[in-house]
Parts: sequence; structure tokens; C-alpha cells
Amino acid sequence: MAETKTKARRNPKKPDPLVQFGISEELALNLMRDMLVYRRFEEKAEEAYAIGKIGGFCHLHIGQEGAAAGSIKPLRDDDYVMSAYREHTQALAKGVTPNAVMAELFGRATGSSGGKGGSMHIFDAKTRFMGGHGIVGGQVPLATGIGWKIKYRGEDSVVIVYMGDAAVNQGGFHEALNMAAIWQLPVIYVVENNAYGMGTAFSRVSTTDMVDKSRAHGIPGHSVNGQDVLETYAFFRDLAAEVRGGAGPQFVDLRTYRFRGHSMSDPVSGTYRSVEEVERAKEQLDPIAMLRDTLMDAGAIDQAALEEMDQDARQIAQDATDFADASPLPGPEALYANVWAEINKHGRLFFDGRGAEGGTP
Amino acid sequence: MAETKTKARRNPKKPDPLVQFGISEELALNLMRDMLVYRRFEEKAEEAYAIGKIGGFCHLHIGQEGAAAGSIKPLRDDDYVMSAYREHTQALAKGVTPNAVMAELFGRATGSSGGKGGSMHIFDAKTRFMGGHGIVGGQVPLATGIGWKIKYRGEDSVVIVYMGDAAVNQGGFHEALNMAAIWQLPVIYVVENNAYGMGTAFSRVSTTDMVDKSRAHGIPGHSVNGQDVLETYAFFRDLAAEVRGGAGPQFVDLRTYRFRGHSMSDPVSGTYRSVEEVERAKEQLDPIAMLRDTLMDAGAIDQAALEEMDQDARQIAQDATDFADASPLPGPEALYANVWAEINKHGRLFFDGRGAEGGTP
Amino acid sequence: MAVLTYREALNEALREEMERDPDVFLMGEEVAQYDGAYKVSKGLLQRFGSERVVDSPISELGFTGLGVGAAMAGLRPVIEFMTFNFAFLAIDQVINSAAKMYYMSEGQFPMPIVFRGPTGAALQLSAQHSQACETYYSHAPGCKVVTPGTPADAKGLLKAAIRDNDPVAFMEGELLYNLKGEVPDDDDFVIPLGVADLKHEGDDVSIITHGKMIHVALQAAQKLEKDGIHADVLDLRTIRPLDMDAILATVRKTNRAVYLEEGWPYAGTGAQIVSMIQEEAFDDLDAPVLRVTQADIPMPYAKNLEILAKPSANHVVEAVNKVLYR
Amino acid sequence: MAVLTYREALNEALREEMERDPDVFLMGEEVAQYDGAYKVSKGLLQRFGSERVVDSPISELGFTGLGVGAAMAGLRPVIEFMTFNFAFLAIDQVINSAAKMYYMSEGQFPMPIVFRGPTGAALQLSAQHSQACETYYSHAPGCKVVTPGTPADAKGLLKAAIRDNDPVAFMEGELLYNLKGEVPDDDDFVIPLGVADLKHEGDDVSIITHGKMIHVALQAAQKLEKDGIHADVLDLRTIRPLDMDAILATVRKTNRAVYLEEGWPYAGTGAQIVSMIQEEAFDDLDAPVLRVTQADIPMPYAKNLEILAKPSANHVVEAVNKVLYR
Ligand SMILES: Cc1ncc(C[n+]2csc(CCOP(=O)(O)OP(=O)(O)O)c2C)c(N)n1
Ligand SMILES: Cc1ncc(C[n+]2csc(CCOP(=O)(O)OP(=O)(O)O)c2C)c(N)n1
Ligand SMILES: [Mg+2]
Ligand SMILES: [Mg+2]
Repeated sequence: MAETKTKARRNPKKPDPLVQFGISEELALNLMRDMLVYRRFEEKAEEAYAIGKIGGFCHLHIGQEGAAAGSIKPLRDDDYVMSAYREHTQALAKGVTPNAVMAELFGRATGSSGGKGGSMHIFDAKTRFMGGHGIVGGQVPLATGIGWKIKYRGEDSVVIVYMGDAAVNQGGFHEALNMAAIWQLPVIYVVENNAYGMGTAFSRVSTTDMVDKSRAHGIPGHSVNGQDVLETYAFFRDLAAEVRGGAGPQFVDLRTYRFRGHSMSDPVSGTYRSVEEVERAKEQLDPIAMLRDTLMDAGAIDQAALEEMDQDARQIAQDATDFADASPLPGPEALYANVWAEINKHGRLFFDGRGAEGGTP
Repeated sequence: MAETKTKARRNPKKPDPLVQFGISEELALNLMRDMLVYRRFEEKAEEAYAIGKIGGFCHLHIGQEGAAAGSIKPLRDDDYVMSAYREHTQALAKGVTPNAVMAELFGRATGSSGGKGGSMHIFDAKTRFMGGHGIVGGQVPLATGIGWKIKYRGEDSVVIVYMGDAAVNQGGFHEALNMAAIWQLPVIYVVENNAYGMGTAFSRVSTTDMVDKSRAHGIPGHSVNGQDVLETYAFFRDLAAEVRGGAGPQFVDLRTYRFRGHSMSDPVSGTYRSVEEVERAKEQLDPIAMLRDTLMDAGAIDQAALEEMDQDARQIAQDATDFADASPLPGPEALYANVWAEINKHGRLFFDGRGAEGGTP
Repeated sequence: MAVLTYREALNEALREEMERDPDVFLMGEEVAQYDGAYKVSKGLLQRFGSERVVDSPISELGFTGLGVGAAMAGLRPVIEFMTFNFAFLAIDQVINSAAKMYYMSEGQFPMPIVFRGPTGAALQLSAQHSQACETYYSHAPGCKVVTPGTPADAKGLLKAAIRDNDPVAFMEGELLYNLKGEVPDDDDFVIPLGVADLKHEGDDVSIITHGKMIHVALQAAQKLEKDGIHADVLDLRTIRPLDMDAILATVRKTNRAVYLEEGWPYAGTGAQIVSMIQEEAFDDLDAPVLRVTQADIPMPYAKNLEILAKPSANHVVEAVNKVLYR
Repeated sequence: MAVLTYREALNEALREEMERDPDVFLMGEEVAQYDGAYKVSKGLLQRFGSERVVDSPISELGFTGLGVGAAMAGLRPVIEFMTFNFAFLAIDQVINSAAKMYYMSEGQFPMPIVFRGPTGAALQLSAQHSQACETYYSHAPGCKVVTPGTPADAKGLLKAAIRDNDPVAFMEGELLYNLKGEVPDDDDFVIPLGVADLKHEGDDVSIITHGKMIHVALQAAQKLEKDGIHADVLDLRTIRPLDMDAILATVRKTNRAVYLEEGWPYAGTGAQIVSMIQEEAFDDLDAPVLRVTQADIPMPYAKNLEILAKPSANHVVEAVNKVLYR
């Protein structure tokens, strides 16, 4: 959010996007609130990583908040969401608590995966947030299986599965889409197309547009501006309803932009994109600033209310950090717990000779 | 070849396909000769399998001869051909001798792979016949690598790689096509679309047409009647020239039909296709009968000449069988030969405790 | 007791478990309309319909991942690989998804899925179609590995595998499908995972093995009897969980052991077992434990070479003679 | 002698071999414009151009197969896996194509290809990113496996691997890239595959290991020295080919051995080595050979758990004390 551009620039001639997309002021304000939480949460994660409280790989979602809020908020509680490793804010959007996510990043026992998963493996069965997967493209067949289960049981929920733009070059993506098409599974495949896979521009690894990537499989492709949370919300609200109604699998090119480096250990810009490109995107494509402008144009919020909202978001992020910080590390007994869901009555399952009772370093 | 329909049915009103496709009588007669050899060769293999001279899996190409002759005969010697496991006649078309192929099927030392590869793994470096691969779809990335080498070295040969219709559902197919498109490799991807993968009709595992399968990758798709060897020849003659000239990768839906079961151990018909369907295909879609009719219509051959040609083909197949039969089994010393191209001076490479000197059963 | 083939025993296990639990479904190439490439699923389509017996496209990675996702969501998939040779394409979803999901999620997502199909060589299928793939599945924690060698074991263990809440690689023998044997009729005939079975008794030497190779081991044991050598033949039945107690018991009895397996030697199952035996029964050993495996080469096509490459009863007898210092 | 990091040593090896032979090219994710995820290929794009240093899409199976095909046609590809964790997607092309092509074609198609990248855990990368993958490559005949632990070994062995005419899985240590060490300047400094290196000498016990773990072994050896225990630390350097002579020599000297490795125990490299030692040096052993491995679990994320899960010098010391019956 570009902090300097704070004055409302109402423009009565511009069509009101709230009206255009059929989104109430209240809902729009909630989306604003959500996105602010995501932003402040990730900024806190960034800080915590810098001082070593978070380890491993950490992929921030900053700049892509509109994609998460706009696509997940229209879903029902019993819908499923699955993602790759850049999934903190998607987890928050689906209802995983900031405390549980931050504690997971900190590797604490109170984390959503008890500290065992970390940044790339947020899971929460209760809210049907299905992870958090680290193999590029690996989640795409998995989500297809969730769609299979929905159909198998005759339920009417849907699955959204996120992937990056680089994931469509994985064979598993194509295998999964083909199966979803054959069996008409209720899966919405969403590419969070931030134009780069690490340092590789999408145009360097594809000769076609993203929206074409589902064409071999007969799955409709859609292109949506993920920086415009209202457009995104309206689109997914309608699409989820259609899929729930039996429209079959869908493919969405959700165009967005990443404001940070690929992971905390990668540079924001470099040989693959210029400082100017990133600055321009922050200036013009910040989903939070875009919604702010709309809300101010519509007179739905003023500077003071916005700041209060932001203060709340900061507080939530701070609280999550404090909670994580105060939480205990997993005990050594956690080491061998939950490797096996079923410890068979007979035979050995562990072979390290240290026994399954833990061990000393 | 439907032996009964032997009388020439000249029809002066029908346009002459030889003229239409720019194919000389001599060439057409050669194509006839080739297809007869393929047919008689496979029939011999079928016989030999039935009496246990050939083991393992054996996938016959009977019914698909037009696809092999029509697409391979226009190639140059320095072009590459690669295929899956239904590749006997493609090997013959590229110039591997019937003796070497049959001896390989018999598991003899004189076989194209010294008896080690068998029916599914015919290789011949000399004629640039690059196998013979048993993992469905596995050859598609491999052939892409051959295309890479051609471009890397600045050569002007091309690669044709064959796959069955079921192979396009493998992720590796899509990964390979995408790379070929990005790097504009001289590879012609050919689906020998015989409508079934084992017992699965293509329409049960795809919601789109075959020709659409390359669309995500921006590779032109073509559909060709592989039963019409003249159409196929003309098409590949022109396409190979274009690819040689820099047109980039191509995708061809080469429509054909398999007259036998999937492999020698599978039934010709059953739950997945009816006896009638197969009989109708043999009646109407036999590439040899179709060319015969054309040649007779054009007055290029008569019954006697045809029969002589067929006698020659039978002789070639018989000779190959005799050669294979008379050839020695690989000696026990072959067992450990050619596992490693380079036996390092130091360290152990074999770990079976029998040493690399062979062993007794 | 009914006399069934190994194939029929597997078929019964599938049928009974599918009847017992509507969440169990079978997916794989040609499993439905074609009754399975090896006819293991014969008649199941008719009985359970195309929602529960599902022909997949040839997309090993895809349908394996689909199964894993369905298991996360609460179903109990049985995924058939036409053979495990083709499952190399899918192994990422087994190792990186199925085997780790429960741990990475701190127990939120159990993974009750069975991956099944034949492993090992059949007859002259050559290099790409003749691999014993156990090691690829037993190495990583999180995946159980079951290798039945008889019709009764096939049925009882498959039922156990389907009821188990962890991923199980259930590895059958293509050459065993026609093997006949007595199988208990009981609908609840379940053989618990992790229990080895002493298939022949003797005091002189232990031949330890798993899967299809038990028949080679029993053949060797017969030959040895003629020389007055009495062998224990221990069939591990499951190699993860592993019945180490039974292994130690036979080794402590005979003080000499040979491990027989169909796969390649380097870091195979036998290496693991031998390593454990020498660690846990060092003082009981009167001779090194030897291994008999296939030749350390890709499988050749030619019949005569294939015979040379496969482990045989003669190889076992030779190894036994060595550990007996004869 | 120059002092280089392990990363620079690999970079030099690549550069020198690419200069030496125009058929050598490097392909992988981010290897060109981004200089490699771990900067091993830094500067190579500038030097050799985008025809020889090639950024691939994220298509592990595809670009691995492409490399194998290119090798069949006569080139000498070096395929970089960003890490071997991702290579599970590609393993079919390594096992079923690369490792078998030469045999299936009766020697018509040599396969001079190197698959390289880091294996094993780094720091808190959790379950899917922290696997030591050696077993998956050493099990199948037809593929060589190289695991350098120092900058000099990294350079000398990578050059040997690139010159070798068989497929080589060249497995680096992510945590070693910044490690400094002396490296001979010689352009023809090649360490032949199959030669182990005694990295520390002692008479009391043999610690045998490979790859990154040599540093843990050396740490353990230091600790043991304080207790008056003198250890041989044998670095295998390549696990296929395997320098069995060196293994037997150290075991025959000390009569006691511990195998240390980073991977999982079940059917790991250690299982193979232990099994061979007991077979070939049975009478020389005064105690069972023990193994030290990572805990037999998927790698957890939490720092404290990760430390517990990894094999440590203390674990080695403990094991040494056991084999010394102290
Ligand atoms: C199979 C696999 N290959 C490589 C990687 C390493 N890797 C992690 S993220 C990434 C880039 C992915 O980019 P994209 O799909 O566009 O997602 P984004 O990071 O932009 O959200 C790469 C190469 C991996 N995790 N898995
Ligand atoms: C990866 C893989 N999966 C399954 C198989 C078993 N299989 C061999 S051929 C085949 C059917 C292939 O059909 P198609 O691609 O149409 O080729 P066709 O046999 O019709 O020529 C199957 C399932 C295999 N060899 N490899
Ligand atoms: Mg991206
Ligand atoms: Mg077909």
C-alpha cells in the first residue's frame, strides 16, 4: 500500500465498481480489512525472518492479496482450498487463524502443523485448508482428488487449487486437468499468474498465453485481474456458483504481481526484472491501494477509518507474532509422532536404531 | 489385405490420387512393396509367437502399415525415427533389415540389440532408428532431445517420434511439446491414432479431439488419414521439408486402425470393440487394399504383378524367420556385457556377488 | 477353505472390502471395462459400477495424485498400477505427498491408500518391464510395503492393507496370478501387517525372503533336504512393518542365514535385513549372511539370458552351502 | 593450489569441461539468467551463451528426458536439478531410459549424461525439501553415483563425471556450497570415479561415510581423539563404483566400523556397505557394524526437531563406543 497517496480522488463520472460488480459496501470494507491483515501479517513474517525467528524458505504473498481475498472469500466453509508454498494469506483467507499460521512459521507446537510443516506446509483440516505443498505442480492432482471425493459423495462443495504460472509446465498439471474434464469434477484451477517463476518470465517458457493452457483438455479458460479484488470477488462468486451447479472444471488465469523476491533469500529484482518494473507495479497495481481508491471514490471510507482499520490489522499481525513467540517449541516426543497413522501391532516400523522414543542430538 | 477383392475396379471419373499427391507410379509401387513386407513380416512374427519362438510382449502393427510407410519413406537417411513398443515395421521402414528385427524378436545374438531388447526395444544406430521404448510416452521427451541435438549442432535433419493415442495423456508429452515450441526444435510428433489404448477408446479418456492436444503449446496440429499411404506420404514429404526449413515442431494426428489385439496376449475384440467393427475396418480401411485399388485404377499394376510382389514379401519374411531361427542365442558372456559403457579403473560396479563373469542358473 | 488362484484371492479381497466400506474405490488403467490387464478386477465393474471401478487415462502421476487427494478428503482409494514398472512416473506423489502428508500436517490427514500391482520380472518382458521395485517404496518412512507370495496371503494382506490408515505399496507377483492355494472363506480373514510366516522348517540354515521368491526358496529347501540340510524358510510377507522378531528367532536357531530376493542387490531389501541381522544377532552368527539376488544388470530379453539373470534355487543352494562352509 | 568454495569448484569444473568439449551443455531451472538457484553456474551464460547454458521450464521429467535423448544423439548434457527432491518427478527417465539404454541397445547408445544438484537436508526446509536421495539412484545398475564432500573432490569428480560415458547422478551438498578448501589449479585435475579417500587416520575404529557427512565424521573423530580413540574416516566419494578395497582395508585394520549417512536407514547406502563388510570381512569383525542415519521420519520443520532428526557427531561417537563395547 503506497502510504503517500492518501487523499481521496472522488470521480463522479467513473462508474462505481461496487455497483458494477454487485458488491455491498460492507463486503468491500471487509475485503479491505482482510487484505490489510494479509499485508501486515506478511510484513511481520518478513521482519521475523530477518531476525532468524523463521527459518527455511519463506515465500511472501505481498502484492497478491487481491487474488487471495477475491477468490477465497466468496467460498463456503465446506469448500476446499489447496495451494503451493506461497500460501500464508490463502490460509488466512480460508479461516486459519493468524496465530496458528505465524506459530507454524516460527516452528512452534501451537502452529497449524505443530511446527512440523513450516511456511510451505500450512494445513488445517477444520477450515478445509488442504496445504501448503512444496513440489511445483504437486498439488494439482491432489486437488483433483478432492474434487473426485466431492463428486463421489454427491456433495455440492467446490475446490479451488492455486498454482504459480510456472506450474503449468509440469506434466502433472495436464494429466490432472484432463481427468477433471473427463469426469467433470468441481475443481477450479487457478494460476496466480505473477508473470515470473523465480527468475523466469512466463513468456520465456511458453509460446502461448496462460489462458490457452487448458485448451487441450476442453476446460474453459478465464482471465481475471487479480489486483482488482472486486472484479476477482465477483468473478469467483459467480464461477463457484456455476461449478456448484455442475458446470465442471474451470481454469483461471488470475493475473497478479509479486512485490517481493521469490523467497526471502532471493532478490526483489535483478537480471530478470528491473527495479523500475517493480516500483511501477507497486505504484499502479497494489490491490490495497486500488480498493482504497474505489472505496474513497464511493465515499465508503475516509482516511481516518482506513487508518483505524490498518491499525487493527497491524495489531492482529503483532498479536500473532507475540503468540508465536510465546509458544513452546515442539517437545522431543513430537519427533516420532504422526509418522504413521496406524502403528501396526506387529513388526517394526522405525529403522534408525534410535527407537521411536526420540533421541539426543 | 482382403484377398478376395482382387479384380481391378477402374473408374476413369475418379481423380487419380497419384496425380493429386504428386507421387510417381514407381514410388507408389515401392510403397506397395514395403507395406507388403511389413504385413508379411508381422504375420510371420505372429506365427512365431504362437509356437513360442518369440516371447514377452509382442505388439503387431498389422493394419497400420500405411502410417509407417507413408511417414518414414519420405525421410532422409540422416533423419531420426523414434517410437514406442509397436515399432517393428517402423524399424523396417527406416532401413533396419528384416533379419535383424526378426532375430531380435527371437532373442538371438544377431538381433538388432543382440537379443537383449526384444520386440519392444529395437534399436539401430546406423539407420538412426532410435528405439523401441516401453514406457508409454517415455520416448516423447527423448525425441525432443534428439531435436535439441540437431539444432545444437546446426544440422538440418528432422526427427519423427511416434506414440499411441493414449500417450497424449502422459504429462511428459505436454512437457516435451512445450519445450519443443519454446526452442523451435525440428521434431514431428506423430500420434498413430488407432482409436484405442489397449481396451480404452480415446473418447473415454479425452473430451477434445486429438488434433487439439498440442494447442496449449502453440504447436500446429494436423490430421491425416494414415490408411491412405499416398495422402500420408505426400503430407509427410511436405511437412518434413517445412520442418527442415525451420517451421518448428509439428503435431500430427495420424488416423489409423489396429487389426489385431493390443498385444499377442490380448483379444482382437471384446468389451471395448466389436467383431463387426474390426471386420468393417479390415474391409474398408486396409491400407494395402486401398493402395492396390488405386494402382489398379491407374493401371499401374495387375493381379499377376501384385501376386509376384506379395511372393517376394513373403519370401523376405520367411528368410528373416529362417535367419533368426538359425542364429545363435547370445552366449552367457553377453549377460554382463554393455551394462556400463565405461568400466571405471577403480571400484566395484557389479554387486550381485556372482561377479561380472556370468553365472550358472 | 476354498481353493483359489492368487488372482481370485485378490479379487475377493477387493470385492469384500468394497462391499464392507463404500469409501473404497478402485482406479487404474483398464481396471473396469477390460477387467484389469491381469484380470484382478474381473467383474468388479459390473458389481460396483463405474463410479467405484474406474478406468483412468494413462496418467500415472495424475491418477496417483488424484488418489492421494481423495484419501486426504476421506476416501480409501485403491490405485492399481498396471505394473510397478510404470509407477516410476508416479513416485513423486507416493514419496512426497502420500508418505509425508500425515507428518507434515501433524496428524490432520491420515492417508488410507493402497497402491497395488505386480512388481518384478515375468517372462521375457525385458529391461523396462522387469523390475522389482520394493526398495523404492520401503526406503522412505511413511509408506508400508506388502509382498504376498500365496493366494491366502494375497487375500488376507490386501484386506489388511485396505483397512490400514497409512499408504501401502502392495506388490504382487505377475507370475503368481495363476498360482492356486487354499484360502479361508471367512469374510474377516485378515492377516495383520508385520507378521512373517515360517513356510518351511529346519535347523541348519535360515532362508529369508519375501514375495514371489518364497517359491524359489521352497524349491531350494527341497533340494537341500536331499543333501540332508534342513532349512527354515521365512516369508517376511510385509517388509515394512518388518517382523524382526521372527527374523531373529530363526537366525538364533540356525546361526546361518541367506537372504533371497528378486530385485537388484545394491541397497535392496536384503541389504537392510542382512545389516540388521549382523547388528542384532552378531554373536549368533556362525557365518556371514549371504544374499541371492537377480544379476546386477538390467533384465535382458533373450530367454537364456533371462534365466541366467534371475535368482534361482541353485543360486540359493550355492549360498547355503557357503554359509555352511561346505 | 587455489582456495575455492565448493560452489566455485563446481563452477570451474563446468567451465573447464565446457571449454574442453563443445558437446557439453548445461540445462536446468534458473541455471542461465539467474546464475543457478545456488549460483553454481554463475557467469556461464555470459561465457557460453544461451545455446549451451539453458534455462528450462519447470518440467523435470521433460528436460531430463530431453537430456537423455540428446545424449543418445551424441551430446554430453549436464542436467541440473534445482535439488534432487524435485527429481522424483524425473526418475522414470533416469531409471527406465538413461540407465538401461546402453544395455537394451547392446551398446549402440552410450549415455554420457550427468544429473546434478544438491541432495539431503539444508536448514529447516522441511519434509519435501530435505531428502538424501542416493538410494534411488544407486539401486539400479546402469547409473553411477558420486557424492563429493570437499571443494577439491567436487571439482575433480565433476570433471570425471562429465567425461564418463555412463549416466552419473552427481549429488552435491546444499550446505557445502560455501565451504572453502584448496583445489589444484591444473586444468586436468580429474579424480577417477571409484577411489575412496581416507580423510583421517586411526587404528581403533573405521568411520565410513560419503558426501556431506564426512564433516560430521571428522568432527566425531576429533571428539573421539579426546577420549584416546583413533578413527579412520573413510570418505567413499563415489558410491557406485564403490571402492570396496579401501573399505576392506580399513575394516581389516580396525576390526570395527560405523557407517554414517545422511539419508534414511531402510535399504540405504549404509545397509549395502554393512552387508558387504560382514560378508567379505566377517572374520575380521570384532563387533557388528553399526549405522548412523537420520531419524527414520520425514524431516520436520521446527529447528529443534530438525536438529534431533539429523545424524550428528554425538550419534557417531555413541555408535563408536558401542562397537568398541565401551
Ligand atoms: C518440482 C519442483 N521443481 C522446482 C522447484 C523449485 N521452485 C520452487 S518455486 C519455483 C518457481 C515457481 O514459480 P511459480 O509457479 O510461478 O510460482 P510463484 O513462486 O511465482 O508463486 C521453483 C522453481 C520445486 N519446488 N519443485
Ligand atoms: C507408463 C506406462 N503405463 C502403462 C503401460 C502399459 N501399456 C502398454 S501399451 C498401453 C496402451 C497404449 O495405447 P496407445 O498409446 O494408444 O498405443 P497403441 O498400443 O494403440 O499403439 C498400456 C496401457 C506402459 N507400458 N507404460
Ligand atoms: Mg509465478
Ligand atoms: Mg492406440
